[in-house]
Amino acid sequence: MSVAETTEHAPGYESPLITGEQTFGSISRKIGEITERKTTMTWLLAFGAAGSLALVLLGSIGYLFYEGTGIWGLNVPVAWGWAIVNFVFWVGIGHAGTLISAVLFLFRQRWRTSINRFAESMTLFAVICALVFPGIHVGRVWLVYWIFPLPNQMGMWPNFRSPLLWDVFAVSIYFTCSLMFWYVGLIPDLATLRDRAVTKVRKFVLGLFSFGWRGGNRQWKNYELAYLILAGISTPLVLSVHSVVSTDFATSIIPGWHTTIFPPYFVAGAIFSGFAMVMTLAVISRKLLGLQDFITLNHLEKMNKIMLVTGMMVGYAYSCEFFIAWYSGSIYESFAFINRAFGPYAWAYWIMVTCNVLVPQVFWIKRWRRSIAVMFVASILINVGMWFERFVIVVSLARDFLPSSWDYYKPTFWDVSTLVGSFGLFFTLFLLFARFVPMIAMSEVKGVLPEADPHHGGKP
Amino acid sequence: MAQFFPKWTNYIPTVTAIGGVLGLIAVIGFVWYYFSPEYTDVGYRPVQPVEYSHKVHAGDLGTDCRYCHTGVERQAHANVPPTRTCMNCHTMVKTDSEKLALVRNSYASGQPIEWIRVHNLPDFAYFDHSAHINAGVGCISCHGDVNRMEVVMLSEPLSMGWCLECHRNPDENLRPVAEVTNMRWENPADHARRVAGWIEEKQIQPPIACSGCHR
Amino acid sequence: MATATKERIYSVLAEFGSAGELLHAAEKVRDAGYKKFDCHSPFPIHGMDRAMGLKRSKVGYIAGICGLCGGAFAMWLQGWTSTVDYPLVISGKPLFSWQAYIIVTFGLTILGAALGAVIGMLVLNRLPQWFHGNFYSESFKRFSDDAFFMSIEADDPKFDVDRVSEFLKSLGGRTVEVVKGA
Amino acid sequence: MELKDKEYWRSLEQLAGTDEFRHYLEREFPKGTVELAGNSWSRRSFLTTMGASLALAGLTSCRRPVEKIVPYVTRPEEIDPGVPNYYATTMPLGLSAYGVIVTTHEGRPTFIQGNPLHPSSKGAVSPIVQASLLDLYDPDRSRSVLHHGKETAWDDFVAWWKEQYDRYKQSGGEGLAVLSESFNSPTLSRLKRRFHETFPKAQWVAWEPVSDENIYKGIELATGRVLQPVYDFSRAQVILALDCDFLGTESEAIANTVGFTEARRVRSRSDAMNRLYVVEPSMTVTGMMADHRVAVDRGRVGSLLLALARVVTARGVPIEFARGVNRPNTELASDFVQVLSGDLGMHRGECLVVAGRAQPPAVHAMACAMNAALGNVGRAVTYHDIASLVLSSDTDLAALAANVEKNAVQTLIIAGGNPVFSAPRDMSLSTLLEAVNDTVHLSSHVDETSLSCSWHLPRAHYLESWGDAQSWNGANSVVQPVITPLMEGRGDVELYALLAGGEEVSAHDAVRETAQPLLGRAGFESKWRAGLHDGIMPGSGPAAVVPGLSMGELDLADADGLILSFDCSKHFDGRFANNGWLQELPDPVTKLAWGNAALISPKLAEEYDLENEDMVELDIDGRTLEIPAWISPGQADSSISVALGYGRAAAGRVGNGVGFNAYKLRTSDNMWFATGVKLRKLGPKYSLACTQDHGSMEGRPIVRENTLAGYKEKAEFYPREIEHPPPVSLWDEHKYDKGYQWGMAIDLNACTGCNACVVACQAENNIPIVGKEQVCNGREMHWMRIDRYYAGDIHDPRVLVQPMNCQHCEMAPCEQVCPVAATSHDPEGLNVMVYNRCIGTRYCSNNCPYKVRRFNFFNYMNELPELIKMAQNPEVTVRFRGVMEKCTYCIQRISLAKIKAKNEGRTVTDGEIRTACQAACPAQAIVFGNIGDANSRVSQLRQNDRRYRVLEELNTRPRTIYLAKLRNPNPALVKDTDAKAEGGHG
Repeated sequence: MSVAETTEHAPGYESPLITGEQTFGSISRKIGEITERKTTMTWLLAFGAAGSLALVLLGSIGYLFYEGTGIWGLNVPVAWGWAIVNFVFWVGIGHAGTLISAVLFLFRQRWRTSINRFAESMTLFAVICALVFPGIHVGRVWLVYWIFPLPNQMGMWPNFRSPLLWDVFAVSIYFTCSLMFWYVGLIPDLATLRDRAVTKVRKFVLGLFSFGWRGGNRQWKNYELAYLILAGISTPLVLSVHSVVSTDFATSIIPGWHTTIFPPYFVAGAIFSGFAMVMTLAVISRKLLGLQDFITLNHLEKMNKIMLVTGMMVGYAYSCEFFIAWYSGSIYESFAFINRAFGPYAWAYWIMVTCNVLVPQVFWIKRWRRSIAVMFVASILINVGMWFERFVIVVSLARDFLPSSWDYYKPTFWDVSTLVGSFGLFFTLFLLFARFVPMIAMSEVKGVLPEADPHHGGKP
Repeated sequence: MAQFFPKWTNYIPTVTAIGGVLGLIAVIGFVWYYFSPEYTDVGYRPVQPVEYSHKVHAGDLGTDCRYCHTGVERQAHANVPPTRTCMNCHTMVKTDSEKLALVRNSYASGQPIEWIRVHNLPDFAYFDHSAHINAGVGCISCHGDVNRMEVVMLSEPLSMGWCLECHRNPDENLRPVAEVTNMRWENPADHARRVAGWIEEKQIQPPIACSGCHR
Repeated sequence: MATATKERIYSVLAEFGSAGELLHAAEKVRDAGYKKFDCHSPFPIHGMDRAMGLKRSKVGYIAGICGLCGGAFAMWLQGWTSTVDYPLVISGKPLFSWQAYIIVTFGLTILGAALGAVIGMLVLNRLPQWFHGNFYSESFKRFSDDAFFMSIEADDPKFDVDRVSEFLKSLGGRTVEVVKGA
Repeated sequence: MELKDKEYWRSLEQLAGTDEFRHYLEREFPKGTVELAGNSWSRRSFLTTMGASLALAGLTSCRRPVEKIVPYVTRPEEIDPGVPNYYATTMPLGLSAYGVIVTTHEGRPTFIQGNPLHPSSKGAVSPIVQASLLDLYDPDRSRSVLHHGKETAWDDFVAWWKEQYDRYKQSGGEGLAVLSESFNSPTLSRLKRRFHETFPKAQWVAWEPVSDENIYKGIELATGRVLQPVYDFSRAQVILALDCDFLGTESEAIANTVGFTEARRVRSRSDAMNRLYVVEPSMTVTGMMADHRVAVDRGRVGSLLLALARVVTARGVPIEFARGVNRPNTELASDFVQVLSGDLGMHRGECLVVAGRAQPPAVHAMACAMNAALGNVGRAVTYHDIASLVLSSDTDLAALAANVEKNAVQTLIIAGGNPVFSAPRDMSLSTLLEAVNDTVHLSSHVDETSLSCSWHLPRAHYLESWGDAQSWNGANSVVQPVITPLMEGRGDVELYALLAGGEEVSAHDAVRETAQPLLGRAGFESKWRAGLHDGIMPGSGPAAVVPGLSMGELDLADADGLILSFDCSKHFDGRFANNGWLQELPDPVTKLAWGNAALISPKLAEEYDLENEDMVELDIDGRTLEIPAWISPGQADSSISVALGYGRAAAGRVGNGVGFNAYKLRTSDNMWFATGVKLRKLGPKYSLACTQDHGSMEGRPIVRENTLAGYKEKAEFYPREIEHPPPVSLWDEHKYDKGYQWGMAIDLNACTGCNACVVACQAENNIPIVGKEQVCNGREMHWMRIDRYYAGDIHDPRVLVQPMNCQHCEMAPCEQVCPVAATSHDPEGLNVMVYNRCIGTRYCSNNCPYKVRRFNFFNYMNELPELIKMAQNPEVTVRFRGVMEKCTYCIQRISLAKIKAKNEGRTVTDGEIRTACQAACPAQAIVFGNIGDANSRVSQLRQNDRRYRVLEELNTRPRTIYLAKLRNPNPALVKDTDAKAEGGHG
């Protein structure tokens, strides 16, 4: 850490991707040990906390199934509430992972190697949290399988024109692909752990999951291409997923929803919030697990830059919405946006603007960009802001065309417990991952060491 | 680590792959057959409180369905006959038959006989007998060869898909209205031509849209 | 290591000092006309394919075909269900609203391609393959840590334990080991 | 013998005999009482999840649960299972009688519509008439005779009464008193006469908390005779309503609405239209229809009328009293008075002045004189001498109370009514009853009065009992039961006969006996049967009389200060408080459901710094009431209004503790309004269930209107429709050109916002009652709602109402977003909602621009007691939890009509299908039919140049079109803001 903290470098000079004089061996050791050493107290405590929150989610869902969606604050006109807000929020979080692992991979951004593993994992867990909501928010959960095109005695098929159906496909496919991407990347590292393993159990389990990987170049050849392809198709996928999610709103006719800017704006927002979440986790775990040499300040700084950019994209989208609302000349649209900023939900709107547009501006300043404290706080604020963005959008329902049907949406205890619970689920999964799976893609990091280059004259 | 897994483990992937595919097919087939109303419902033949034989009455004696199930051509429901109807004959015939004890009691006491429903549509599906009868759909199309049944049995799945089949192309199930209760009716050679005629004349267009059956 | 009786030889394994050395060794082995040999390294080594004289991977074709199948299936399913099997008037729109079907089609294309790529990779790599001769070697396991191995397998037509061992030594293998096992 | 061939009423009795039914009754009658539907989660069971397992039955491949078919033993020929029967009967309410036609399924009454042959209903219903159906199935109705709270049998009471009867016969009825409701029934008055013959010394008092006593007193004051006024609004071009909600809460509102809208209906630009002037303390249904409205508190209406009379007289139409009363000329709304007097003068013989029941007799006398002077008597108003009228009398009640006080009453029989709850508080009745040895109370519920009486007798519902009633013009109609009493109840006729004759008499015979002389011996049987069939007896009522005026002394005390006025609520005097349909029905003006409030004007609110839902204390010399305030634009600034009939303590599970009891402030000297009210703001807020939070249209062209004059110039309406590009679709639109194409047209010019359609829809379509908490959460289930918007100056607003139900858009936004195609279009242009396909994503509701879809957030139907489930319409699926629902254009009626037509080898004729809302509507504002047929009424209305589609610019192509509203203001009074009113909206 000390090294990185002080590293100042002339423009154009690419500072070392990882610090601390690492060798191939030291990498396998440092990363491997994390999963091998004895379970720490901190981990147990954290896991206990997260786990009990996850149980809160379970309880809330149980009660929901028993009573019906009425336990939430929903009403007509606001027939969608926090469930959908949380869904969109979590899906958004997921995006950073795929972006880092796929898009940056294609752009040959080699610094990604240090963070892509747990960014990907975070994607998986976020998407799992997201997938919970479309499932439970429907009125008759026991029939939710009807949205899949299964032959049945009714002779009925789903309606493929429905954005909600697109969601189901897009998100579940996104999950499957991310899972495969993640696992494929994991195979060589599992092999490494396997080969370090001493106990029989570890030998068996790791052996089993590493598929008997031998790191032969004949395998690497197919492996690399497959990985490249996955990266290649994940890129349009990740861009499409949140675009599709945005169509839930964009294809409707509700003022404030019916907006063509949504797809790009949602994707930008997703990456924005995703990076914020990665940042939060990275800052914590590099400290707790002593990964400062692998996740260096340079990595964090690069992520902060991306947050700054995406944050401003989102800000641009907000202002653009207003302009279009006015320019469209539609009284409903203009009312909807004035209502957002000054109506009953103005408080939510201004929280959103502050957190998403103003907060990231601190990253203009290099010192703050490289300050752990600043970026940690900022990342959390940004996540709050992005949650509120979705909230603001969903509750535009409260005031649409006919004033006679206007109403106000108030969350209930169960809305809150479900949201909190979903965080519990997320962190539970993340802690399990941090305990048992190599946090950093060892084979990839080795690949970016100078010694990895066959033409590197370097010492053995 | 030396060799940890024995050699045969290398066959596991192949085996599981093949097994998985076959298993999947098996499961689909299983659900397809066993979970379908054809399997779960068709053949439902509950024991009725009174040992009434449609075979004897409708088949051998050739009683017209509408003698007991009145009103089918006028109304949605086909009436289950009141005890009175049984007694119309059984005050004269088989007046002391054991089987008829319950019927006589019911008639005397005024306590209705509790028949067990065989042909049952869910509450959200509205079937109208009169519409079908007047279009010329024979009883047999939905109720099967009742005239051969000692105990009434569900002979068709009565599932939505099944209804739709006929609503989409009813031709085979159409006949002259006079013949609807005829259990031995065979479609004549010129069936197709006559069907065309009826469809034209009676404007038979079975609804496919939801509103046809759901209210 | 070679201890127990009636063991069979699986391969000859040579460790090299660095990615570079392994690369050069590979070229030699290739030129020597060996077919069944492989280079094991903790990470893919740039240029190794040419060095070993390997052809391009076929994973791409598999993925492509699977992707196309996925897409075609999706479009067919959506079209057939909503125009042929049960046409329903929805919002007064055409029965075959292909614009609306694009998204699912795209999704299944991606899914097909992804599955194709992964399964293709596994099949071509004969994975999972939990048992392999090289695993008899104690030192071999370091390939996943920081070691670079060259292995020439016993069922190579030109295989001969001594000649191969010699040859690998001559290529600069730090240690050369004959891998035996039951 | 009628009873004989109506055997089949017993079908339900059979059911009532089964154990399940008993069990239900037990289970449904815990002493601890909670709101039926709604928030009592404790009573919700696992049935929902059971529903799940049933829904999955196909999957779990288990056999379906065994179902029993229970046929009749001997099927009565009237009954075809599943085929509804229709019976004509009559609903008596106070002095009114509403002829109705009751739909029954297997003997269960399920729907009520007006009897077109009946002069008081003319084929339409009011919310109360429609909702009275639910009372029949009210599980809280008392189920047995109680003596000192202990269950006994009718026989015990009869035995007891026989003793009393003999005793009092000796004494000539000394110490015997009857307190009955007022009624207009030949049989009842015959029995009453008989009672007096038997007990000459006995006292019989008729009293109602909400009565038209003032009207009759006023007419007596003017003419010296007690006469029944009958209005024919269709013959009045200019109408002045003085604190008279003749379209809403006044008696005979149905007939009034029919007549009024007839004279207001505008078919083409050449049509004329009546003009309505309204003077009232608080906004009412009538006030919302007004062309000119002045908010004047109840105490000053008289002096305004006086001022008017003076001007009219001055203009050469001498009005008897105008000089008579010696009072200063008031300056109240002088320009209004000037213009109005001119208008009345110009329409002599075709105008009408009506005053409300809350106005003192003097005002009615003046109105009567005015009508006489303006030559309206015999035209728009006729007077009839109704023999069998038994009027309510406050003075008699006071006398009775006095007698009780000096222990002159040993036995008091309270035949109906709930005086302990509703009697003026200065004669604390509950304590008085203690003093009486024996008190008998006949009542449908064990209510406040029953609790302080020694005997309680269960009273039969009018659908369960024989009786008769005369409509306001004397036409005689029979109340015939359509079902045997579900509880132990007996009708008034039985009781009266018992009282008068000392023995039990079949009500049916008693009624026939009355009818004999009326119909005449000759061919009685056929006339009687015809009468039963038509719901109205052959031979009309007494001819109109033209009374001479003999003005008595009028005293007009002009009130001042803050005035509290009592209004009759949608529960009438509170007797319908346990009716869930009515409780959940939003007030036509305030849109408040489940409770009442103290209505105040925006100005008053400012003065006392009050907001909606602030608790306030009303204090009338010592008597206080704490009640939440509600700001109601159009309220007179000096006036506070509170609806009577709320805050019941013993109404039943639905009505208990709903709202606040205004009777607490009512004393015999201020029956309808109290002066010198002290208003005090209290700390806390109280949450009221309002179904419409926002009253402004925000300048959007939702309800569009124009003045008649403006319309005659040019067919354009305000707010102007939004400019939008031509509505072109990106795809080839679906063609709806074959077969029936259903559509609806709603004439906003006719609609009064009376809510009859809302209740009718609820009855027809098994719409659940969700309770206050759910309504507060914005989850009311009404498929049809009536939107109410204010326009113009908030201190003198115009009010616009708009029935809003599913618009059946041809390009319905709701459909494309449903992932499971649970809502789609059928070839006849209906936007169909398939409950069983719905998985409840609620996306359709979000995407509905009209927000007419309703979601079952809980399993509301399982909440209902089995008894109430009997009211359900078997032709409509009962919806379960997690399912979306909405208006279907009464698809069940459409399907049945289509099948019927097809079976008869014809096509459905125009008007053959009437939706429930259409059937109920007294204004005939709703027309439904086949827009594919160019000659159908609805098609023609779609050609009308007043037609427009709501939110047309969205290109959803609604099948429901609206006809713009027209007002007919007097040019002399038009403010610029009114006519070109865009700016005014919002």
